[in-house]
Amino acid sequence: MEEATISQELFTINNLWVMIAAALVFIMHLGFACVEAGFVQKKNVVNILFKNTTIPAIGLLTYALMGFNLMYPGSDYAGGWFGFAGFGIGTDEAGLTSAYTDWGGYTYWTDFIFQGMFAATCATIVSGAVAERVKLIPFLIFTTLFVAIAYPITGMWKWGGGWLNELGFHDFAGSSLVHSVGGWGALAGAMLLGPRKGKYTENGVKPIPGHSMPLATIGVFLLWFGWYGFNGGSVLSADAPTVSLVFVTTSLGAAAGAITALFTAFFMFKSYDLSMVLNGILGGLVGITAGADVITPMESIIIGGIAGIIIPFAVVFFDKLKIDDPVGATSVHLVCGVWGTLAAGIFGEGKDVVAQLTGIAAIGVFSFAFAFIVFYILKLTTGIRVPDTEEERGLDITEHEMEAYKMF
Amino acid sequence: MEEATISQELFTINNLWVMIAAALVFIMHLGFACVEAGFVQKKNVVNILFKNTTIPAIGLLTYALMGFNLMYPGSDYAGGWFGFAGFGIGTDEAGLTSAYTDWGGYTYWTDFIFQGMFAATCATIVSGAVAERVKLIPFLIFTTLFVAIAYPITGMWKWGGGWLNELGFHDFAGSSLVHSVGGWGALAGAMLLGPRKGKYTENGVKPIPGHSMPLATIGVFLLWFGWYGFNGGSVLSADAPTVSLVFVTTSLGAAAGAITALFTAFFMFKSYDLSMVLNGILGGLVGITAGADVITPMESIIIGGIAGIIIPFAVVFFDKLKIDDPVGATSVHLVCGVWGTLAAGIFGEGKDVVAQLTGIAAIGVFSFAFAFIVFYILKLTTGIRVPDTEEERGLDITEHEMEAYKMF
Amino acid sequence: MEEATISQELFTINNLWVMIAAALVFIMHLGFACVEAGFVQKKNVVNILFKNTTIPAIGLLTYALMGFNLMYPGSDYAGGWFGFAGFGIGTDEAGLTSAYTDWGGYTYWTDFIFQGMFAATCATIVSGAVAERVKLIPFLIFTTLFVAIAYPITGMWKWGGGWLNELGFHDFAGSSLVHSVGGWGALAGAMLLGPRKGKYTENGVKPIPGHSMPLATIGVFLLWFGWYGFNGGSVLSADAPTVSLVFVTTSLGAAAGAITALFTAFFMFKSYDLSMVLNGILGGLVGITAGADVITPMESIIIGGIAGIIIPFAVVFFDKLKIDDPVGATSVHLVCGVWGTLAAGIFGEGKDVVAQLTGIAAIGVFSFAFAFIVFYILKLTTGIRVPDTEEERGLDITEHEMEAYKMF
Amino acid sequence: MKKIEAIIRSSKFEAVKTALSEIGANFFTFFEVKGFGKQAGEHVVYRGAEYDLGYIARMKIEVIVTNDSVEKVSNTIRKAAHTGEIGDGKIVITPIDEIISIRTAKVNESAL
Amino acid sequence: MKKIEAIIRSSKFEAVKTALSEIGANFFTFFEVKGFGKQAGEHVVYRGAEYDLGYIARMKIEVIVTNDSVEKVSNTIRKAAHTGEIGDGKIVITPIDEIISIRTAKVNESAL
Amino acid sequence: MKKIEAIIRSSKFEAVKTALSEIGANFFTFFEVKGFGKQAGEHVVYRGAEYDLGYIARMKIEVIVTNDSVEKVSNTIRKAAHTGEIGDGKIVITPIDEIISIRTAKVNESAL
Ligand SMILES: Nc1ncnc2c1ncn2[C@@H]1O[C@H](COP(=O)(O)OP(=O)(O)O)[C@@H](O)[C@H]1O
Ligand SMILES: Nc1ncnc2c1ncn2[C@@H]1O[C@H](COP(=O)(O)OP(=O)(O)O)[C@@H](O)[C@H]1O
Ligand SMILES: Nc1ncnc2c1ncn2[C@@H]1O[C@H](COP(=O)(O)OP(=O)(O)O)[C@@H](O)[C@H]1O
Repeated sequence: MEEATISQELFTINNLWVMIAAALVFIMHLGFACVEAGFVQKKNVVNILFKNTTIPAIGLLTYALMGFNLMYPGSDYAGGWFGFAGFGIGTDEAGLTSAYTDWGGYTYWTDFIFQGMFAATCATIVSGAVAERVKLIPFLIFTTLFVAIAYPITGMWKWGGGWLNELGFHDFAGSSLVHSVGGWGALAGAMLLGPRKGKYTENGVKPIPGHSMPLATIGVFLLWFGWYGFNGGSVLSADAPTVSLVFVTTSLGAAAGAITALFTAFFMFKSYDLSMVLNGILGGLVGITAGADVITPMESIIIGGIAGIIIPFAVVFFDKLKIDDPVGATSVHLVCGVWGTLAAGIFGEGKDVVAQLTGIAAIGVFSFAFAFIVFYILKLTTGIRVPDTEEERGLDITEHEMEAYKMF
Repeated sequence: MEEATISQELFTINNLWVMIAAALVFIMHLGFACVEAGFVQKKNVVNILFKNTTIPAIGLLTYALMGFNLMYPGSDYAGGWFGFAGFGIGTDEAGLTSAYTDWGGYTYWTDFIFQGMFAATCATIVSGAVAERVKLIPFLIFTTLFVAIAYPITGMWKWGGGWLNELGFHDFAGSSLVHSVGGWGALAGAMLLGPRKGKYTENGVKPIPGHSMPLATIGVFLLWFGWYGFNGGSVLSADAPTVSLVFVTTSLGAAAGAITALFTAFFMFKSYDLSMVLNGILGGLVGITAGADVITPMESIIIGGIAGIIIPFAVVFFDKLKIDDPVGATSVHLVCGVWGTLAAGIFGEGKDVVAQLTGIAAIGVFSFAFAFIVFYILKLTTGIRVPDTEEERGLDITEHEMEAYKMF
Repeated sequence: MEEATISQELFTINNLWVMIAAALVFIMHLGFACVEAGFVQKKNVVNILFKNTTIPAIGLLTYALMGFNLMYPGSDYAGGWFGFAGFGIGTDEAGLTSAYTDWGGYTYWTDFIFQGMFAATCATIVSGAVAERVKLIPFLIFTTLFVAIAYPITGMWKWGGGWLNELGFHDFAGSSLVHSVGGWGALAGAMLLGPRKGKYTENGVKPIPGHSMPLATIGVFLLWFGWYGFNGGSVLSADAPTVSLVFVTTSLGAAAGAITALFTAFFMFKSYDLSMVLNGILGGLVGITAGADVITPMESIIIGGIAGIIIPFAVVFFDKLKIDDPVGATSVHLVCGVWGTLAAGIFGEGKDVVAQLTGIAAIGVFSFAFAFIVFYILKLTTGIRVPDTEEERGLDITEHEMEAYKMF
Repeated sequence: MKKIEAIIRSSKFEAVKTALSEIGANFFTFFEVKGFGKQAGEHVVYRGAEYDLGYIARMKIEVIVTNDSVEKVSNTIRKAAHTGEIGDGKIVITPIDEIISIRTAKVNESAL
Repeated sequence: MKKIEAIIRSSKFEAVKTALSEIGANFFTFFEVKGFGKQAGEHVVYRGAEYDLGYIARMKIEVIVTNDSVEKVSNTIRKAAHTGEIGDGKIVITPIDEIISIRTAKVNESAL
Repeated sequence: MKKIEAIIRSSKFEAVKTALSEIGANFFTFFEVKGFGKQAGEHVVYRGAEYDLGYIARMKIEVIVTNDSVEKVSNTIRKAAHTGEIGDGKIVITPIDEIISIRTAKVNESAL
């Protein structure tokens, strides 16, 4: 750590913004909860809410226990691939001063809470894809391992200063490190679980519509809202030019995703499909996340717009493969996450497409393998899928003995 | 642009606050979506959510394309009535420094995003009033034109430094420039569309209750929450005395509107009418918006309180005229917007009632005429109203082939 | 008031944060509305929304009228027990400068709005416990008195610089001053009202499930979100080390409460009970609130974790006593509020358990007695409970002539 | 006494209600049902897959009437619910043994 | 065998259920209906306009019983659902030809 | 003509629908009901208190058929809805006097 180079005032401002950004990222967990609850059937709503309520709690606690020190091991690397600075969190006086980081951005505690809020999001992404059929406890075990171990390791490769960082890989706020990591976990889970009963019939795909579009819409807006903290806070300071550029690129990326998804879905399905517009917004946001700091607003419209076009194709594609993803997590987070990482290389000045591809591949292989192996072991031991009768009756009654709505 | 006169620290703080305010204004779009969805029938929920999701996207994109440069054409005026600084957005180094604006408040990007978030709100206001019967595509065409052209032009008259500004017209955060502009559009739309089938019968008004009061309540709270950014951010800096006064007047205006609407509705209808209290809060907020920076807290209670009294009368008044407005947008945004603009003249120190009346009239004539003509042309060409059978079956199935809820 | 000792920049930052914190506390009112609406039956939803919409309005207005000057009477004490600085709010130039407070934190207006947002929360807590059977108008009278008189008086004892402050009592953000005050009111109300019909039968407790778990979940997340303002803002400055520590302790306390409540409920009831996890989060947050600034993150996990364990026992305990609390307000706010206040004494460095116990007892006696007497007088005069037939048909139709949902 | 059960388009409910009240038949019970019939169900698209809801949302009305008003009531319903397009629905008349008023304990004609 | 259909106040459902179980009639089917009758519908106000919901939310209970328990069951329902005020509802008894148990394929008495 | 009413497990609805359409019985009406029966209701826990929902959510299907298809239809439903475990439900066959098509005003066989 070098001498503090900024005034106490700037330090306080930077720190304040990163804390507020952490609170905004927190509200994304409610966004995920609402989107996923809206997109599942009424009989599985308590179950998905239970997971989405438990995941941030697990995420924060495991991140305090070990995740933070796996992701930011300091100089204690194994060749930039792995490091661990010990269990628990805590700091000395220096961690609370503007000397804490090179750029004097924030305190140790702010660092932890901002990063901790990120950590749980990748597990939440998985919960959407495996919804309506996964067993609760094995899923929570998976979540714990994924958040505590897998996410911090790939996170370290880049944000912790590891080998991908050395390589010039650019992933500003986590198109890859957060979203596609979650997306790969979602893919592994959805593949090993198999589709929900009745989804793929001889006569083609039989959609299983979500139970509440208002809930899904609330969720998407809250995610967009929280994304100002997710991307804006990833500047790691309140630096006016950068943060305000990020606000603009994030907003325009989301807006472009909405509009292109609207038209693409209309041309494909001859229908003004709200669920596609909602997914288009999320796709645009995920797409813009890797390069939000290094692209122009015009480029953000292109990147978000392409993400919005990708979404309906990706949804149809996964359905073709009979990979059943009730909320579209793989299309949104995995496919658009990969696209966004690539786009940062294509559009970002001085960025390197090869480094981007290397990062995409390395992160993909590790995350998918980790998730696949964990789910596979759970499948062989505890089992990961509820019995057919429970799936039919719904997880709310069978796993939670509770109903989501009591409308009579 | 003159030399920067403030420290980098103050510049960063001011910029940060205006960005956060932009995010708060963004969440108002979710507020609108929830209020309007809550106040329509179950069979039209997907439709209203679709519009409210698409509108901010259209608003942001068209504002980037042309709206911003129509509203803030710089010195390039036609007599303070019209100006255009060209398509697209972009800036040089100066746009990112504290020299960007006279008061050194924020960067060019922050300027754009804060203003862009405002732009779409006026179209959202219209969507509530024309709900449950307007055709989707014509409405989206109207939205695009209204946001891209009409809103920036009247906006320029005052905020862009145009003729109303010269005149001494005061509209701090947009009782007129945003809310009554939207309200006039709403009025034109509702008039040209005619009422929903079955609303006005020989036996008087037959109410068509909204399908979800919880949704409407969530929406109103989110609007109130976002209003701290709408009004607080309109200070265009983090200046402690002004912003904190605005927070207080905004809060007390909303609170007073709630309470007076409660009692007025009780005396008029002998009922504790939640929908009126919710509209009273919004009326109070709209009413306070023009003068939030120049009045005392006590005056804010009076202004908000009168707005809350106005609301039930306005609702009944529009029903008398058989102008059918499912969510009360004309009462809230138009009537209370006019009231608020007037109130800023009456209570605001050194403000001029004549200038206020001039502004109200000029903005009203232009916005109403613009909206009326656009809707009228659409009516003659594409048509603006769905067929009766579609209205009966609901727009969700007929325009979107989707149901909002799947409760069985 | 002494000379300002901080720069204008720091003053502006501090003030900005406290204002933003006030807005976050505001959103807690929506959180309460959603939690309580979700936990009541469908037939009483409009009623609870009506109360939760009216309460913040009443709270803000009465706090402006007298509450603020009762709670912060300046030097005008009666022995640290009672003081009143006169009706209304208002300030001179000094109230807007960094000289306003010793620490130069914020303006007079910011002070008022942050404190005003707190005030209404304690009445909201009561509304949950008395839900589904209390008469509307008597309840609103109670609310007005409780917020305008009782809350400010005990608040002054500590935060206004009164006798508890002299004693060394520590209650950082209000485990006692806000939550247990509300909890005592809730207890008095629930006791005097008696249980809902059919809750306690010869065959034991017959649960009356809430009508919407998604609504309750949204509410809990919004409360958690707002708590960053509640606790973080209570630092009364943007001081980086303290606020960021508070963010961490608050987050970990909530997370720990969720997990321990999950397991405790599972061992007690053999069920993964979402309603208990939600209450566990709230319990953790309430528990952490008194000492959030003086404990370590590890201690916050312990305090929040114990709160999460307490919750299921407390719920069962109150049911044993046949004190019917539809949303669990007494368990969450009263019991965990007491626990949190005690915990601040146990864990907080240099804090005094005896002072904590004194504060808990004094605040408890006063608040419970005040609430009990007011409710009792209302019971004898207007009555506080709706007739059985109204309870059966639901308060929405009988008190509001309105339905919450119109799903057909 | 007979029970008349009519399965009608939801959108015709108000018309039927009004028509019934015009002939003095103010007492009936109704609820939402879903119907499969010649009329195809709603065509729906969700996240890129099209399908048929299969059913149509309908309203079922049940009226107990004395034998001599069966025809008048059923005709009234039929006319009010008629559009002429496929999907208008059916009226079913079934026998009942007895109807008892819970309030008065009177039976049959006097129970109405 | 007979089918007893009772349209009762929703608020009396629990009482009827308890009364039926006391006489050993533990098997029945129920669902929500809405009723027009002598009892006026709920009076409602919405955004300044008053109106009558028209209907009352009610519960319909259907029990299939053997001929000899018809009276006991219908009396039990009637007493449990009774308040004496307008709007108590009706009990209708209708003939059935046959009842079949899906599980056992047995018919009539032995199907219950 | 007869009315066949079947109270089945909600989870068997799709199977019954498919089976009916295979024998050409494409017209019917259905709605959600709740049932008390030998099968215990859902066991539920809410905030620390356990209880029995009592009822099971079920689906009721109503088909009007000509006399000669009664058996085929009722057998088809029975087989498709069968699991063999307690709670499979019942099929009830009741007489009808007349069925009228609202669209064509035709009655009985020709009304279908
Ligand atoms: N055989 C039947 N049994 C029960 N309900 C029927 C039968 N046939 C028709 N229905 C009901 O009547 C409705 C309308 O029938 P449909 O064949 O679509 O049109 P139409 O009545 O004009 O011939 C169906 O949706 C269904 O609810
Ligand atoms: N002729 C009828 N046919 C069908 N349902 C009826 C009939 N008359 C009454 N009902 C049902 O019974 C309910 C109660 O009837 P109502 O006339 O209000 O009171 P009461 O049963 O005390 O005379 C009505 O809401 C309706 O659901
Ligand atoms: N006597 C009855 N009258 C009306 N409905 C009945 C009767 N008996 C059973 N049912 C309905 O059939 C359903 C299944 O009955 P149940 O006794 O649980 O199993 P099973 O049909 O296998 O004997 C019940 O939930 C109820 O809806």
